[in-house]
Order: sequence, then structure tokens, then C-alpha cells
Amino acid sequence: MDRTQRPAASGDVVLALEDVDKSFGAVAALRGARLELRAGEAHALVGENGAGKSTLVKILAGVHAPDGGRLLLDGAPVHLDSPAAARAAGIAVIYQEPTLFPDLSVAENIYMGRQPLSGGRRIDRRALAARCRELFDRLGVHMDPDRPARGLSIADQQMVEIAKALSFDARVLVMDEPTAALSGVEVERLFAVARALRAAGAAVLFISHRFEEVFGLCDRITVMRDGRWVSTAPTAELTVDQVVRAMVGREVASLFPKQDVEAGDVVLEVRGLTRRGVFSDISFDVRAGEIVALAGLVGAGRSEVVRAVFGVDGYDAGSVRVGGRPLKKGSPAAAMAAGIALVPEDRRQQGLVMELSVERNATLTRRWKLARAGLLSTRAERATAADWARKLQVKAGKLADPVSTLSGGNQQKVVLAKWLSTEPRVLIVDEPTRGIDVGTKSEVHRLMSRLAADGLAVVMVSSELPEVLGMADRVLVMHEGRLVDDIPRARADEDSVMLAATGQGGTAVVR
Amino acid sequence: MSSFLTGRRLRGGLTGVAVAALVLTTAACGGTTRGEEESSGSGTDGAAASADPNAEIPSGLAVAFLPKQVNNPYFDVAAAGADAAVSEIEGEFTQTGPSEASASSQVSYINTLTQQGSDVILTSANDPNAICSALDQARSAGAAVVTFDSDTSPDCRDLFVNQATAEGIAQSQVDIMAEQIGGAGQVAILSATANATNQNAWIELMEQYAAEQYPEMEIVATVYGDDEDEKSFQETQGLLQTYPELEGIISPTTVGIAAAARYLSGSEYKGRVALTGLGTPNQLREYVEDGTVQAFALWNPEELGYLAAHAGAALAAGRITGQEGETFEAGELGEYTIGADGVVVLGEPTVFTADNIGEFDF
Amino acid sequence: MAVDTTPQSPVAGSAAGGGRAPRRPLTLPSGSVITTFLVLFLVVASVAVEGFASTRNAGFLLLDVVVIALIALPLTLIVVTGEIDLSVASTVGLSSAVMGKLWFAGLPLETIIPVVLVLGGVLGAVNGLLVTRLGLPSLAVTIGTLAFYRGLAFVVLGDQAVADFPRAWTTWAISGIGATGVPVVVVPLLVLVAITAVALHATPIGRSLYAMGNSEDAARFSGIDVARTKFWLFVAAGVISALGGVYWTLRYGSARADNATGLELQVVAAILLGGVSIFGGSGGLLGVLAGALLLASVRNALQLVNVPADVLNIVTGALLIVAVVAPQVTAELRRRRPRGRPAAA
Amino acid sequence: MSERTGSPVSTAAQGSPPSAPAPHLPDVAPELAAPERSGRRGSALVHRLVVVRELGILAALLLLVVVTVAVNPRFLSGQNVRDLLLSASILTVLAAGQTMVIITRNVDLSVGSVLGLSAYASGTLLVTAPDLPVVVVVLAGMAVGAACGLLNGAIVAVAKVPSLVVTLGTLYAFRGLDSLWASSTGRLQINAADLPASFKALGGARVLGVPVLFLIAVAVVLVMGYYLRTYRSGRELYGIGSAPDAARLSGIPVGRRVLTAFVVNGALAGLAGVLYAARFQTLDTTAGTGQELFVVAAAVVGGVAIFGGSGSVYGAALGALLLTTIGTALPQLGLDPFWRDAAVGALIIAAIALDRTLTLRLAARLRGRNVRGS
Repeated sequence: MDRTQRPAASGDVVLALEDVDKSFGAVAALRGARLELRAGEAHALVGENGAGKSTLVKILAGVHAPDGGRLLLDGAPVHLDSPAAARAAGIAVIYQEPTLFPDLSVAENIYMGRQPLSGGRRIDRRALAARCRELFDRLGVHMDPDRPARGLSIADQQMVEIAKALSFDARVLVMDEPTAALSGVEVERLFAVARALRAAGAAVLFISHRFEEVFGLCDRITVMRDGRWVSTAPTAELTVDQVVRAMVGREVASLFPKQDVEAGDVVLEVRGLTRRGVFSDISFDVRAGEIVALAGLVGAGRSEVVRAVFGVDGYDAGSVRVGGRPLKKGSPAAAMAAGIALVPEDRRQQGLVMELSVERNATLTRRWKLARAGLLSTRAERATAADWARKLQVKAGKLADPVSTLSGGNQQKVVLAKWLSTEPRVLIVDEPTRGIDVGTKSEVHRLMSRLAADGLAVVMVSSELPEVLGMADRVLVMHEGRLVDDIPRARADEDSVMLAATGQGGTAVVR
Repeated sequence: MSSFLTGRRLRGGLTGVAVAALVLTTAACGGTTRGEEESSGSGTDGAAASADPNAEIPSGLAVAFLPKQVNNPYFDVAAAGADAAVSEIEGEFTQTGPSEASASSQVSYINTLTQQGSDVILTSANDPNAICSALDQARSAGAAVVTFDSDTSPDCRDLFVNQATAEGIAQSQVDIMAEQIGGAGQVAILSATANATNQNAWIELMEQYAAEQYPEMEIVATVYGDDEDEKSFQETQGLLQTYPELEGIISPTTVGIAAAARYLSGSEYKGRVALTGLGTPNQLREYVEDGTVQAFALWNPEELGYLAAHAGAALAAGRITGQEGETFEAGELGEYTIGADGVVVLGEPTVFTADNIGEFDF
Repeated sequence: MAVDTTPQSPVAGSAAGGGRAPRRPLTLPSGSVITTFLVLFLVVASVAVEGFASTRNAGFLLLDVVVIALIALPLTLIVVTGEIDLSVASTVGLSSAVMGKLWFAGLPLETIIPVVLVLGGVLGAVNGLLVTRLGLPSLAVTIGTLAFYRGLAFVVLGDQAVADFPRAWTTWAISGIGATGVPVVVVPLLVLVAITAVALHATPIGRSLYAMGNSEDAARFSGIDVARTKFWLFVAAGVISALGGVYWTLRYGSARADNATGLELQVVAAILLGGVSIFGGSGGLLGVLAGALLLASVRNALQLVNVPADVLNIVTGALLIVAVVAPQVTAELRRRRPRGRPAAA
Repeated sequence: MSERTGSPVSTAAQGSPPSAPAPHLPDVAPELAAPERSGRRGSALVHRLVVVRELGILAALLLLVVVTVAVNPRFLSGQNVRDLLLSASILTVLAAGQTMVIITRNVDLSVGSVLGLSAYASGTLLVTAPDLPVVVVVLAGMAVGAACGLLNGAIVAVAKVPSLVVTLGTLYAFRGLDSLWASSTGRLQINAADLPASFKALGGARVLGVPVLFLIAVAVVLVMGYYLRTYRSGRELYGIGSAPDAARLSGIPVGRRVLTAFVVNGALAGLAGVLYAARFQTLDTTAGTGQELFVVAAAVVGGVAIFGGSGSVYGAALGALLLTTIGTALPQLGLDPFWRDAAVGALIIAAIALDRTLTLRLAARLRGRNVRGS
């Protein structure tokens, strides 16, 4: 970055949103939202899912135009009517999900539309690669600028996004849940960059569900609820409890209520499971009533293991048994018949068919069982869906509405309903509370705990250490495609899990 | 995506975009059939009725002209002839038809004409059998059906106006070629589609006739340009590669002869390799003038349409029923006699050369 | 029912949280609009177009629709899953050519028809394998087989036409039910329509088709065997197209390699006009049938008033474009509606 | 239409922490640093695959030529090669334009109809004003094509409707317009005799023995190829096709770029129409019918991904040359000409299957080097 060009002195308000409204059709996403970013500060924006954070980000990014209210840049009103305009105004955005061009090179991804030119407005490819390398050096990333983005790991993709944001010399850096897919070390690296930017006088807007990150990085915190501004205050004057109360608007029960249950018989046996290039020689057991967490860094292969167990992916070697019976590989239908349920990692892509109605989603796994003589009636689906919606307290307008109209937490409940209705013996949950609000989160945790108490074998993949430590009877730790440790609840703490996850743990022999 | 192949094939079906779709008279009545003629003798109801040669032609006869495909210059000229004849008899002339030359879309137009209550339908069939049932329905609804240019099975129309006999065409082509190459040497044929019945009948007759009359003339190959310009062009090219000794090319299809002429005129073979066939004066004028083509043949499509319309009117009036031996007046063209199987022959093809080509515009 | 816009509404909250406008289906809802339009058109045409409303014309019209509607049945299912099969008309042509060839070789139709149907299944299976096993885009695959199968048809039969099929069969193919003018074949067609409609709208299989059309991943994670389902749909499309080829051959009494050339356009047009999203996941069979009937009725009525074929083509093209543009525009207008006004949920 | 892309980049990879922190960033524990993993080999691999892809078409082309020459040595005669290049020129120009559209994850099926319309328009222009300089006619034809492209592009970009459907509609509409025009003026066919000699000379003209039409096609390909590779807007076209949502978020004016691609493609189809008129000199309303299959086939065979984002004009041009050569070679090999369509179809399938395999292998290689777990 060229730090000399920054006009705003530290502490000046760079960007402000005043009374911004935004509706989509009849749905009001923002109602009088407010935000104020100062030069040289890291500012957190928190709120439950559906509070309007992402809409606000998209307004800053020029993707959406506000219906009412004002945007002020250096005190002057500004219209960001396109992403290009936002960029020109010095606003860089790192989105929740990386938005790269898989067919283009990493360097082109970073400099798209801003490639260095030589005479005749031609792209100077050499300069492009050189600049990119320079940028990577500053970030400490080793990546070939000429390789295509296709095949990059999520973390690497996120790094490219960060490099892109850096390359703008942005005055305002917006990070919309950038850490959701990152592991601890990577998060640290990202924060280092954010701090460096802040020190150089940029304003950093940081959006996250992880309070330890919010409190670790940010100078001030703005809380939103239901599209409205609730409060803005210096971090130093706030506690996590206060923030949570402001977000939820009520008191929240304790976060991780796993009860101790006597473990029963082994239900799920995984032996020597290997998928070349992804994970190898994975063996573990899960007993009835037990919650077993699969921990590890992103990319360690946890999701891949549970996908292979469930049969969405195949595997090259090993075996899976449920209740002592071998399970056919590569067949989710067989896994379901054997009593396995998988609540997948990506709710929007894998968990739900977003365009279909709540009832269709909730009964998708039970469509054959609900059919009479091969025929399905909407009434049967609705009755089942309504039953589960009540059991799990799903808040939905109408069950016939598309599931996309639900909040993230309620969507996750629909996914759970969809799977619990199959009456599984083994419940696998992959990042069960990612991106859902605090209130629902604890509901989900309570539910898992109750299910385990009812005798279900639960496997939980989670990147949130507190969740892992709070919920799990045992923690299986993966590192680079291998199972490296099996830590019982009593011994599990942040240090032991993190050490194992980063490959530093004693090479505990698992099983 | 879809119509990807549409047009191409359509033109393939349109054997002889302009011309050629001739027909065989008696011989092969279109379509390959297996076994016995199941339908022979099943004739038409009207055919048995007796003709009244002096019947009045009612005014206001609705005469519909249904070519293989609209916007085809050849059929447009024929339509002009038919239109002229219809105004002579004070009828109402309409031209209609599909934009692509397929039998199925022709059926849809025949149905429409049936529904509209046309008195006379003049049509050139895209398929000898596929439009039969539709024509039968039209006839049972009271329409007189005259095919021209390209026939259907004889039992589903009243009359067929044949532009020329297959023998006449075959002989004139071979004679023209023989004259140019001195009656001896290698000759190739550039046809339309590989199994266009009319083309094949001509080719067979040409081979017979050449063997009898010009034993020195050797027909070395028959290739198919599918009535696509580019394909015909490439096939011409291929012929000259394969047969370096080639003396002449006969292309009894307008698309083929035009493409071959264009190829020859732009190549080293111009003037060395003779070219003749069936073509329209407008398409070949250029090549006659530059010497690529010395002579070619075709009948006059305007007269063809004119004759077909008069035949249709005579049928509708009851002057004729389509029986062999009946005669009718066709305006300026004079009197015509119906031959076997309800076929009326227009006459011998016209030969076009540098001397007379200026007189024709179609 | 109006959506509650109070803060507690999960609906209001989530759309905002998603940060994007609620996604409207790309097409008309369930084909009701097109059906209404069809009825209106039929009424207007009956009054305004001489000869349109008659049993004979109805017969002609329905005969023109039969094969299109027939092939539209499996193709609708395929489009709902987000795939496409453009090779259907070439399969019709190849089936017709093979049928002609076998008939010419002296086989009885009772033997030929099952053979041709099996052939259709094989052709569909080739598409299905290329799409599901190799993971190739069906658009590209079936453009390839569109050319390939049509080419094979010409290899089989050249430009020959085989006619001379038994009168009884060819007459049956166009005969009407009593004096109603309604073709006899409409009856078996309606049976197939009913079967397909039930399968799509009221069975577990239908549910899984919509699921995989909207999100293949989510469908797989729900235990749906996406690859196998799609494979069998392609096979079904092949078999039904072969059946269409058999009927086409009998109806016109002529087996030709170029039979039904370009028919895929009309089928796809009927499906899109009927409100099925080209991206998969939405639409219904009723709309598709209405779409097919509307296209045929419009052409029929315009032909009756002597509108030239050039104009018919322009109208067909324009209808297709309007059918996809109109819902987009309405959705856009709905989005731009000033906030606060309740919208139908 | 079938392929819905979720996350644009495969998620099945693994990540390990970046290494070697830059001085001004806080230190990461050195033992956490991973060695370089992607390596320069990534780009080399990609480069090799692209080259392999185009070399593959070239090899197929050579094989075909060698076999044909073995059967018929005159296949490589000057006249025949000239004819072949001439035949390929029009398809090449169309394929170059189509590539630009396909790269943006769109398709233009109306090109055959646009070609017909433009050919008829330029023919009519020449009939009514025979003294017009050829350049003016070329520009007029391109303008007609560009107008068609503008309509296509506007509907696609503004109404956000799938281009497949839109151009399917305009395929019919433009053709209808063409024949409506012809039938309303009564000039159903324009023949060689109607065209001025200066224009007809263009069709057969040669420079150093090479047909001018082919040189025009080569020029189009080179300019287009250079543009797509070297200019920002060209790269943005790839970006749009590679990940449309990302393109929008990156501030790429997606609508405008797509519109431009359609207009340029339309203009090139218009140019192809003029070339068609110059070459065939007999114009009716069916000119160019069915070309869309061959154009899309040429691009796909040439390695342009049907769902956008990758491929080059050079590949598409090679594809056009290969398809044309097949058309010319089959009759000379003595093969039943009916096999041609079947061969084209088989080739399309082979090409996409090959591409798929190469892409999978590439992805596996790029990912494989990341994993040290096994």
C-alpha cells in the first residue's frame, strides 16, 4: 500500500452510513441502519443471522443501492451504484465465500480489470506476475501467480481474496466472515494483515460470529438486530454477554449443555478408511449415546471423511460398519437404510434445496416412506413437516414457502428435521452451527445433547474449539488427512487439541 | 439448437431446389416399396365419374398453389404461370406453403387448404407418400389435386403435370455432353441426393442411352452434392482430383450445376472440362457468358405452373376426370392429352446457349 | 397471504440476512399463465378465424401436436433435472430409418416395433452414459448426438424413402374417434401424459427430480442417486422418441432419414413456453402441454388466415423469447415495487 | 444449462498454513510454515495442457491429411488446398465470433440466420448500387450483423434470459425476416450475373496464391486472439464466463461486456455473410441455414469450453479447419458422404470427452501436489 496517499488522519470518519433502508420486495432488510468507520480503526459488525449485516456489506460494496438514507465518504454524500464505483471510492470487500475465477490465473484474479498496462493499453504480463509476487511476499504466501485458481484450497482462495483486497490500497477494508473457513494459524495471519492495514490508517470493518476474534481484533463494535442499528461502543467497554444480549435482545442460556451419558454399544465402526490424496487410514468407533468430535484445521480432511462414511464420496480402501454390518460404499441411499444421517457442512449447497418449500425439504429424505402405493400426497408431506417444525420450533411463515426465505438458524433446523425424521442410529453433523445465530446455536446444542442421551451415536465435525470442547465426549483430531489423536473429554482442552491439529501433538496411537 | 440440421436436410429433401425434382412418370412412383402394390386399383372415387368436356368452368374457383417450399425462385416462376392461368379463368389464386421443404409441414398446409375449402390444389410433393393421406382428405372434401414437378403416388392425386419425360431429359443431357466432348471420354455425374428417385431414374437412363449411342463415352462416377452448394462444390473438386482425365460433368440439378460452374470458372479446369445439366438461366448466365458452360437444359417452369393450373380448373369444372385419353385446353399452350396414370407431359426441355439465354429471365 | 413485515418475522429477517433478493423462479408459476393464455387464444381464434373451430380442424391440429407432446413428456422430466436432450428428433429420424430398413428387409411390424424401441433405449443410454459417467454437459453431448444419430439415419437409409406400410396401420395412425375428429392416438398419448404427470407431481421420484434440478449437491446429500436417475431419464427419452419415430413413420406412411428434422426445437419451445425453467428445478407438465397446444394453435390459426410462413417463423421465435423474457420482467418489476406494500407470499 | 456452479473453486483441496512471513507481518511460528506447494509447475502444467489440446487438433488434422493423401495424392495439390482454405474461411470467421460469446458462458445460435440476412442485404445493396466500393459493402454487411447481435445481446444482457433460448428464437425470427424481405421485394434469388464484377473478384482473389477470403479469416482470428489475451476487456470476458457472480462482484460491467461480445459476434457473422456472397455469388433466403451446428462444433472441437471461461480463438479456428477438411476428405477417401454428419457428431463428443479428461487430470495434478497425507 502506498501509505503516504491517505488523506484521512487517524480517527477521522472515513465512511458513514446514515439511516439506510433497503427492502427486497416486501421484505425489509435494513431499516435505518447506521455505521461509522474511522481511519485507523478495526470495527466489528455483529448481529444474528438476518440482522442485515450482509445486506449492509453489499451496499458498501456497491452491489445493492440503498432505498433511503445516505452514504458519506469523507463527509461528502456518495452514490455507490456499482462494485466498480465502490472500488473507485477505496472500498475493498472480502466476501464470506471466495469469489474467484477458476479458469484464470491467480495473478489475473487479483488484478482483474486493473492489470498493469504497457503501450497501447496492452496487458503487461511480466509486470502483472511481478506485482503479484511482490504482494505475496508481503503476505508471506507462496503461490505461483500463473497457476489457475481452480484447485486452490478454500484457505488459499481466501488468501487470494485478501491479496486482492490489499492490492487496492483500500481505505476501507470490509471482511464479511472471512474466518469461517480458516483455521487458527490462518486467522492469525489474516489479523496480522488487518492490523498492519489499520496501523497504516485504513478502516477495517470486520464481521464475525466468533467473539474471541471480535474482541481480539476490534476497537469498536456495532451491533445490529432485525435490520436496525442497536449500538456502537468501544470494545474495551463491552463484555461478551453484553454484546450477545444486544444482538439477541434477550438473555441466552449457557452455550454448551452436553450432559454426560453412559456410552452404549459401538454403532459405527470405521476401519482403515483411505481416499488417496485426501485422507488415509482413518479408523474410529462411535458408541450409542456418545458425541465424538472430529477436530482439525480446515483442509485436514474431516468433512471428506464423513462424506466418505455417508457414501457421497467413494473411498479407495477400508471399511465402514454400522451395528456390525458392513456398509456398501459410495451409496448415500445404503447409508440411510443402515441408519446414518449426515447434516452437511454447506447448508445452502448441500443441506437444502433452497428453491423448494420447507415441507418438501423436510420430507425429501422420507419421500418413499410417506408414499402410499408409490404416490405421494402433499398432505402427508405437510403433516410430517408440520410435526417436525413443531418439535424443533422452526419459525417459518408458511411451510409451502421456499426454504430460502428462512433465517440461517431455521434453515439448519429444517436440515435437522429432514435427517432426524429418518430415525437414524448415527447422526453425523458437519459444522452444525456455522453461520447461525447465538440463540439457535444453543438450541442446536441442546438438541444434540438430548439426541445423544436418547441413544444416538453422534459424530460432530466442528472448527469451533469451544463447541468441540463443550459438546464432545471424545475429540478425534485430524492433521493432513490422518487421524493423529483421540482425546477423551477429561483431557481435552484448547492446547491439546490445537497441538494435535497442527501436527505438534505427541503421536498418540489411535485405537 | 435445434434446428441445427433442419435447413440442411430440408434442402436435401428439396431435391432440385429448382428443378429437378422431376419425376418419374410411370416407372417408379416414388418411394421404395417392398412387395406387391397393395394399393393398386384402389383408385379414386371421382375417377370413375364421367367427364363432360363442355362443362363451364365456374368463376371464382379457389386455386391454391403449394410448392415444396416458399421463397424458392423456381417455384415462384411456376406460381406466376399458375397465377396467369387462374386469372384467365377468373378464379382466386393463393400461394401458400412451408418455409422448409419437409413433407410433414406440407401436410399441415394441405390440411389448412382442406379446411379452407380450396377447389383446386396444385402441389409439388416433398415426399411421394407422406402427403398422400392429407391429399386424400382434401379430395374427399371436394378439392381437385394436381401435382406438378414432383409427383405423389398416382392414387392420391387426380393428375400429374410432368415437366418432361425422364427419357427426354436423359437423352438431351447426354446429347449435349456428347456434342461438346466429341462423343468420347470420361464423364462424371454430379447428382442431388443419393437416392432422389427422379435423379436416379435419369442417371440410369443416361447410362443406358450413352452406352447405346456413344460407346466411347464412359460414365466413371456419380457423386452427390445433396443439393447443397458447398457440398456440390466440394464434390466437384473431389471429382477432378480423383479423375485427372475427366472430360465432362453432367449435373441434372440446379444447385449442382451452379456450384460446379462456379468451381470450374475459378479453376484451371475452366474450358477444359465440359459442364452441362439442368439449370436456370439466371444462375448460369454468368458462366455461359464466360465460357465455362456452353449449353444446358431446362423446361420453362412458368409454363409448368400455367399448365398445372389449367389442368386443375378443367378437373374442378368436370371437363376431365383424369382418365387416360381425355383432352383439355390449356389456354395459350393449346390442347393436352392425359397419358397413362394420369400424367400430362409439358414437352421437351429447352436447351439454353449463349445465343438464346438472353431471352429468359427465371 | 401477506408476509408479515414486523421485525419478528423470520421471513423478513432471513432474506435480508442472505443479503440478496429472494430469488423468484425464472418462469411462470406452474404453467397456469400459459394455460389461461391458451384458453383465451382458443376462444378468440374460434370466433375470429373462419374454419378454426371445427372437428376436422381440431383433428388436424391434434395430429400435429401428438409427436411434439409425446416427446415433450420425457424431455420435460430431463429439463426439470437441469439437463437437456437435443438429440430426440434425430432419434426419431434414426428410428424411422431403421424401421424402414427392417420393413424393406421383410420383417413384420410386430417384430420391428419392439426392436426400434430397444434401439431408442440404447441411443438414450449412450447420451445418459456420456452425461452421468463422464460428467459431460448434456447440452454439448446431445448436440453431438444430434448430428451423430441423424448421420447414422442417413447411413442406414440414405435418401431413400420406404413407404408401403400396411394400410391398416397407417390408417389407424390418422383416424379419428368416431365423428369427433379427435385422433385415436390421443387416447394412448393421454395415458402416457397421465402416467408422466403423476410420476412428476405425485411420486417420490418426481420430488427427487425437482430436488436435483435445483441443487444436485443437496439431492445427493439427501440420498438421491442423481446419476442413475438421470441415466434412466435419458433412456426413457430415447425409447419415447423411438416410439415417436414409429408413429411418425406410420402417420406419414413414409420412413425417411430426414423425418422430424428440427423437431427438437419445437419440443424445447413448447417446454419453455410451458413455464419450465431451462435451468431446471421448476415447471410442470400441464404448462408444457398447454405450450405445445398453443404453439400449434397459433400456427394453425395463422395458416388459416393465410399468413405467410416467414411471418409464422417470426411469430414462433418471438413467442419463445417473450415466454422467457416476460417472467423475468415481471419478477424484476415485482422486485422494484416500493417497499412496505405487502406482496403475495 | 445443466451445470450450476456453486463455489467456483473446488473445495476438496486441503490447506496448510502459508509460510515465510514477510518482515512487517507478525511472525508465525516457524515450524508451522509449510514449504511451497503450488509451485511454478502449476502454470507449466496448464500451459502444457492447453498446448496439448491445440496440438491434438493439429495432430488429428495432420493424420486426416496424411491418410487422405495416401489414398489420393492429388489431395494436396495447390488447387485443392486453396479450395479447402476458401471453404474454411467463412466457418473460421463465424467460429472466431462464436468463441467470444461462448467464453462468456453464452451461445449464439442465430449466426446462420444472421449470415443469411447479411448476405442477402449486401447482395441487395450491390444490385441496387453496383458501383459501391467493396469496403462499403463489407461495412454494411457487418452493420446488419451487428444490429442483429445488438438485439440478441440486449435481450440477454438486459432481460437476463438464457442466450440459448433467446438466440433459438432469433434464429427463427432473423430467418423469417430474411425471407419476408426477399418475398416482399420479389427478389428471391440474387445470381452471379446480378453482382458487379469488382465484388465477385473478391471471392476468387488471391495474394501470393493464398485466397484473400482466407487471409481475411486469418486476420480476424489473429486480431481476436490477440485482443482476448492482451486487453483488459478481453480478460474480463473470460472472467465473466468463468464465474459470472464473481465477475459482477469484481466490478466487471458484465452486461456491457456480454452485449459487446454479441455485437462483435453479430458483426463477424455479418462479415461472414458478405464473404459468403462474394464466394458463392448465388444468394437466396436459405444462405447459411444450419451453420450454427458447425460453428458451435468448430469451437467445441477446438477446445472452447461450452460453459465458458476457457478456450482460444486459435483452437476454434483449428476446429473449423478440421471440420472443413473432414467434409472435403470423406468423398476423396471414397467414404459414403452420409458418414459426414455422423463423423461431425462423433468428433464433437470425442472433443468434449477429451477436454473433460484433461481438465480432471489437471485438477487432480494441481490438487495432488498439495496433499502430503497419503
